[in-house]
Amino acid sequence: MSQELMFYATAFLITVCSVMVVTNRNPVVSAIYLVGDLFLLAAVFASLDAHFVAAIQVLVYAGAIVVLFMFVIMLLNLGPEGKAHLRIPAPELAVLVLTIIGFTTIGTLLLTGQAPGVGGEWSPEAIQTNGGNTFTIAMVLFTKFIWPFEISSILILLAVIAAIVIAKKDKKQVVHD
Amino acid sequence: MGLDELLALLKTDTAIEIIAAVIKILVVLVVCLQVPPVMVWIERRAPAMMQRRKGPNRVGIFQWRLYGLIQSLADTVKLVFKQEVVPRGANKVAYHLAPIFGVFTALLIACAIPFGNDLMIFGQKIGLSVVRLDVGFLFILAISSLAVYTVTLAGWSSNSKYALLGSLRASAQMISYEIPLGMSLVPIVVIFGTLDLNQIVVSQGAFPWAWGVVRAPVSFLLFLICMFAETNRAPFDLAEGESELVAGFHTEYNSAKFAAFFLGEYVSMFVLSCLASTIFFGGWQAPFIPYETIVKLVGGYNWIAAIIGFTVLILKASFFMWVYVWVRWTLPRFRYDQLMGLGWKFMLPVGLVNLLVTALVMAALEFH
Amino acid sequence: MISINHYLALATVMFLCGTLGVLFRRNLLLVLMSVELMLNAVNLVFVAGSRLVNNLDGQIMVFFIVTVAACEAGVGLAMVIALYRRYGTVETSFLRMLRG
Amino acid sequence: MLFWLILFLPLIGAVLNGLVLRRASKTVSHIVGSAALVGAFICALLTYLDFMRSGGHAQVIPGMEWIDAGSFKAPFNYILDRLSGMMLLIITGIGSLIHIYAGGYMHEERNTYRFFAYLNLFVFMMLQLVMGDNLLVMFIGWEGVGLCSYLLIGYWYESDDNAAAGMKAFLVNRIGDIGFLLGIFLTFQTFHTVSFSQLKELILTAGASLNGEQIHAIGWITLALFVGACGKSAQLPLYVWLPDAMAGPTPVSALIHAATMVTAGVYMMTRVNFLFYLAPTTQLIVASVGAATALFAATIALVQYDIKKVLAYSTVSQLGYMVLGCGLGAYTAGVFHLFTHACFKALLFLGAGSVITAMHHKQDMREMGGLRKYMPVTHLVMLIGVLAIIGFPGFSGFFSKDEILWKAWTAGDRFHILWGMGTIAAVCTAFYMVRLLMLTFYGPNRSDHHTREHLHETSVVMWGPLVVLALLSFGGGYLNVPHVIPFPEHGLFEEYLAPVLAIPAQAAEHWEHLHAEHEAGEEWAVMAVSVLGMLLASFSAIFLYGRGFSPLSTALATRFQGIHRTLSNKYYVDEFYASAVVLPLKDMSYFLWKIVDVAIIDGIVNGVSQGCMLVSGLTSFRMSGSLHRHGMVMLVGILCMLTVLLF
Repeated sequence: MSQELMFYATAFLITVCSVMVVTNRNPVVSAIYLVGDLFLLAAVFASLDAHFVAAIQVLVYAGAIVVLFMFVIMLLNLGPEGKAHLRIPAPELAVLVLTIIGFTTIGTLLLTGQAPGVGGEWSPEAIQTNGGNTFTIAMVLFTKFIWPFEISSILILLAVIAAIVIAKKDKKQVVHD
Repeated sequence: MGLDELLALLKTDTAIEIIAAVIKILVVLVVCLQVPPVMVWIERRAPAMMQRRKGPNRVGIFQWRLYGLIQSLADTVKLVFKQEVVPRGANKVAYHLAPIFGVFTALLIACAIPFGNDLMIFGQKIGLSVVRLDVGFLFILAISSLAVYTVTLAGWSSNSKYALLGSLRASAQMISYEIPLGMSLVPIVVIFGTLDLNQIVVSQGAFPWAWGVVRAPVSFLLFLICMFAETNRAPFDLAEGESELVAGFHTEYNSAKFAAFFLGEYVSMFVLSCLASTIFFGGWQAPFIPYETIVKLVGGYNWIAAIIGFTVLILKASFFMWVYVWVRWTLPRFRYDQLMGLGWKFMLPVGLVNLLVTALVMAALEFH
Repeated sequence: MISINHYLALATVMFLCGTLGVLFRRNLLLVLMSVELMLNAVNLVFVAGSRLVNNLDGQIMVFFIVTVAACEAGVGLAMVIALYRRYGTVETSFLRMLRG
Repeated sequence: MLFWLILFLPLIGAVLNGLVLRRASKTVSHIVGSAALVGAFICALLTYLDFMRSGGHAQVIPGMEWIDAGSFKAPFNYILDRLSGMMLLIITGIGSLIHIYAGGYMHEERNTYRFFAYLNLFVFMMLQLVMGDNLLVMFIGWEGVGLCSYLLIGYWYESDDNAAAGMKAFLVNRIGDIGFLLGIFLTFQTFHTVSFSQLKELILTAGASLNGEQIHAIGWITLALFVGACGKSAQLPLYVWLPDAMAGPTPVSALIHAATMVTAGVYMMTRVNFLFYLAPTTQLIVASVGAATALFAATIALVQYDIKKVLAYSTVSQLGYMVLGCGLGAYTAGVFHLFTHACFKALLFLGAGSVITAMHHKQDMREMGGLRKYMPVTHLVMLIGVLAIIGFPGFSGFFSKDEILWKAWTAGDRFHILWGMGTIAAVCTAFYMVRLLMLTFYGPNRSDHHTREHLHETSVVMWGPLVVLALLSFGGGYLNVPHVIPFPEHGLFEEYLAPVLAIPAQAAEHWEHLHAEHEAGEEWAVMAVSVLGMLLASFSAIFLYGRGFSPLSTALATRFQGIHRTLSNKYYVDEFYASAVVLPLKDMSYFLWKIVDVAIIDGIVNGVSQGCMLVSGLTSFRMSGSLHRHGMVMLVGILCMLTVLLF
């Protein structure tokens, strides 16, 4: 019971935060809500027995990515968003369509139920006996997913280089042409 | 409901769990909140001692001066009763959120630090940390990465140039030093093979030659440097370089919120000191006397052994707190590019090499 | 026990919020943040799915998604900075170089 | 463990020298380079003794998995048998001596870390080549030594000529490598394995069950492998790179282009001798090419003036002997000559190197003469080397060369011509080697005043290794004494190498003559012919050049001007290749570049893109450039797809 209460409370807060992220005019406040969103999501992950992913979620998303966003916002010293200069085609229609799709999906999802933990190799108990969530994830990651893992390390290296190259100040470049 | 029923209810597992949790939270909270006043006092008396002067020693209760210990109380009272001034153009939410966030993250980390071995009370096993996580290590890294927001939010929301510059500096510094911090801790995970902090303490044992500092000395040095950088303490206190930025990110803060920053800073210093003791110096293990021996010595009373362990941990952490103060009054401040260079060009490569060497050694040991 | 579908519903909400953000926000940084929101919705689906079928592959996918998201954020923000340097704005209304 | 040390000590030396000790002094790089090799030699010696004590049976040492694709397996396995064991000792032993010597030779260089790094790397690669248990690992070594050879030939890369010589060696070797690769492919296609030990077992146990198709394939395999051997061992059409390779430092010439790398072809053919035994036609080609090369190179060497060029052509000629031996099926003789040649040719090259050092890097023999007085030790060891190479009775070359000639004589009537060519080549060898000795060490000194003042014996670092090599050059021959000569032990080497050689049953008849009994008198006669020819040539050389250039020698050169010029210009082979191969290739490349690549391929690519631009230009007015509109359109697209997928 308490677990369900916790989930619905968290879900409600996540919904509120998500809405605030996209509707708030001020980028910094949006970022703060995004942090809240990610933090709460980590809690949801933990409730799904995914402790490692939850930790990673906070560590990387909240601790690094959003900090980077904040940092850039502060660096560019961005104020609240100005008035629209561009007409977006048929916004009402898009919102309508998306909302209809959303409600249909959510409705269908909520009406049908699917209990967690059917069959499968790694039930929470199996993971516990195998040496814990982190251990088991590491085991799977470094055996079955070793190549994707290595490739992702190359991806990160590339991203680092790309970020440096792109953001580096080009002395020859004319500012504000 | 009669008294008997109430007692029976108290003896159920859930009740014991809840009561234990409340006690643990209280202990951690009380200890952590006692740190800043003492530290404020030490930080004024210690340099006075080093510089052969007296330091604050006047404030006392009637004739008991207590070496000026009451000075902290007086300062707190002053700060709390000051008028609150919120700068114009400040973002209210972020402005009020920032100091709270600082205290919040510091206390959250404190939750994961084990201050004693598992206790058996009424047939129930209770881990002596507020939350017993099997990913405690990751939890600490994750939460400590959130500490940046305090600085960032405070600097940005104050609507002041000095604060913004200070917070830019501080956030870049904290992001940069988080990487070597993580790098310095990974070898520990490799060596002890667990992310559970209490497990790490247990496997270090009571004898100093098996402690983390002996097994991973490079890690310890890196961690020590990162400790200073992460808490924005001297010699890495560029974020509040008073000669350049007035007071950095908390320039525009005063009264109770300023006190909250103080609180957050000292608590996080304390928590990191506890962490250093836990990871590198055997945590609650008393040197040379194994836990089992202590339990035997006190006649099998687990809880007395736990209190001894707790005291040992506090003593070890106090040593690091002293190091903080000591370093602050010994080393000059870094220049900003030097700081970044140290982080990226020295600490990170050293951390990586350290990790590699540790992994190789562990592999070799396992091989044999 | 909470039905897995409720988690999926939550993910749907987050994903729709993200989509709307991408479609209607004019600040490039917010567009990127909305993308992060969408990615997180996907993460939630993966973790929930992983719990549903008791298979860890989903959680590992999250691990990879987080990696990719970090790369995306790094490169994306670098581009935002470069754009700001060149055009002095990060509002998409002003960035219309692809106009035919 | 010791075995891995042999392999990896040179690599460690190379890494240390090349990457770590780049700022170290010459002495340090010399010591590191030599220590790696001496260490490897000691390990090799211990391994070898252990191996022989346990009976000397071939063993495969498993290393690391490498390629494992379906039925194709090529692990890093290493083979230790009598052949590779011997090569191990030659490479590390002579390699150590040359490394020590090189320290003295390279003394005037500014820094030598690069030199010793390459040299150590070369030894590592050479060990890969000889120890590899399958053709692919051998190929790695094969290419590796080629690379090191290229790097070392062009060591003084500031000069264009040296760089060009390196390039030439590399390119000519490529032709051979294609042959080798084709051989590998064909081997795998035919036998589904490239491992030597498996191949040998397969061929020997298959017995008569090899069908005609397979025998046919073996013919092609051996031919392809022989093309590879031609490239590496500098045989007739592909020998042109070796004389030019003398541009490298002399220790390199001694180690790579005389003692070890160039014998790789011979080694490889011996390694797969069971295949070659099954292909008599290939064997005939091999023998003919070998004999022709021996004679051809020997005649060119007659008139060269550059001391290293003479030795280079001599090397080509001696390699011809080895190949001839292999072609005759007398692999023992070929490998034995490889061994003795490694000793005395390394000795001769190093001796020449000493002379060149003393002469301040002048290599022209017309400026030398009378060096005996100044460099007595060098003179003595060079004398031993010359006696060994010309086959003076009692010295090592006599035994090994004679064995090959005798096998040629007994191979059958149609092989008598090969014997004739070999004998004439031996006579030529005697002439030009004695000529070299005379022009360098005897007669009046023809150098200029400045050079003469500084003539002196080299340091012990340089002549020490020479003395060791001289002992080997003298004594090495007694390992394989022919049966007719009264001596306590006969044919030790033949006995030693017997387990490596395996004539498959179905080819036994064809090779019967190898073990046939012959009259002692016949063998004495064959021996006498070559010894007499050798003595005659030596004395005429002494007569012509003993006191510098005698008038008669000049007169002969003028009288037979046409021949002399042809020989001096090396039969115009380089010029022929330039006009027949290089120029057409250049023209074709130009055609491919300008017409095929620029006009056709680029034209198509650019045309497509221009077409796209043209077409998109027609529609691009609909592009608003708005991110949101793009997003919206994308969303609509996704929704359409979802609809299709769902219903």
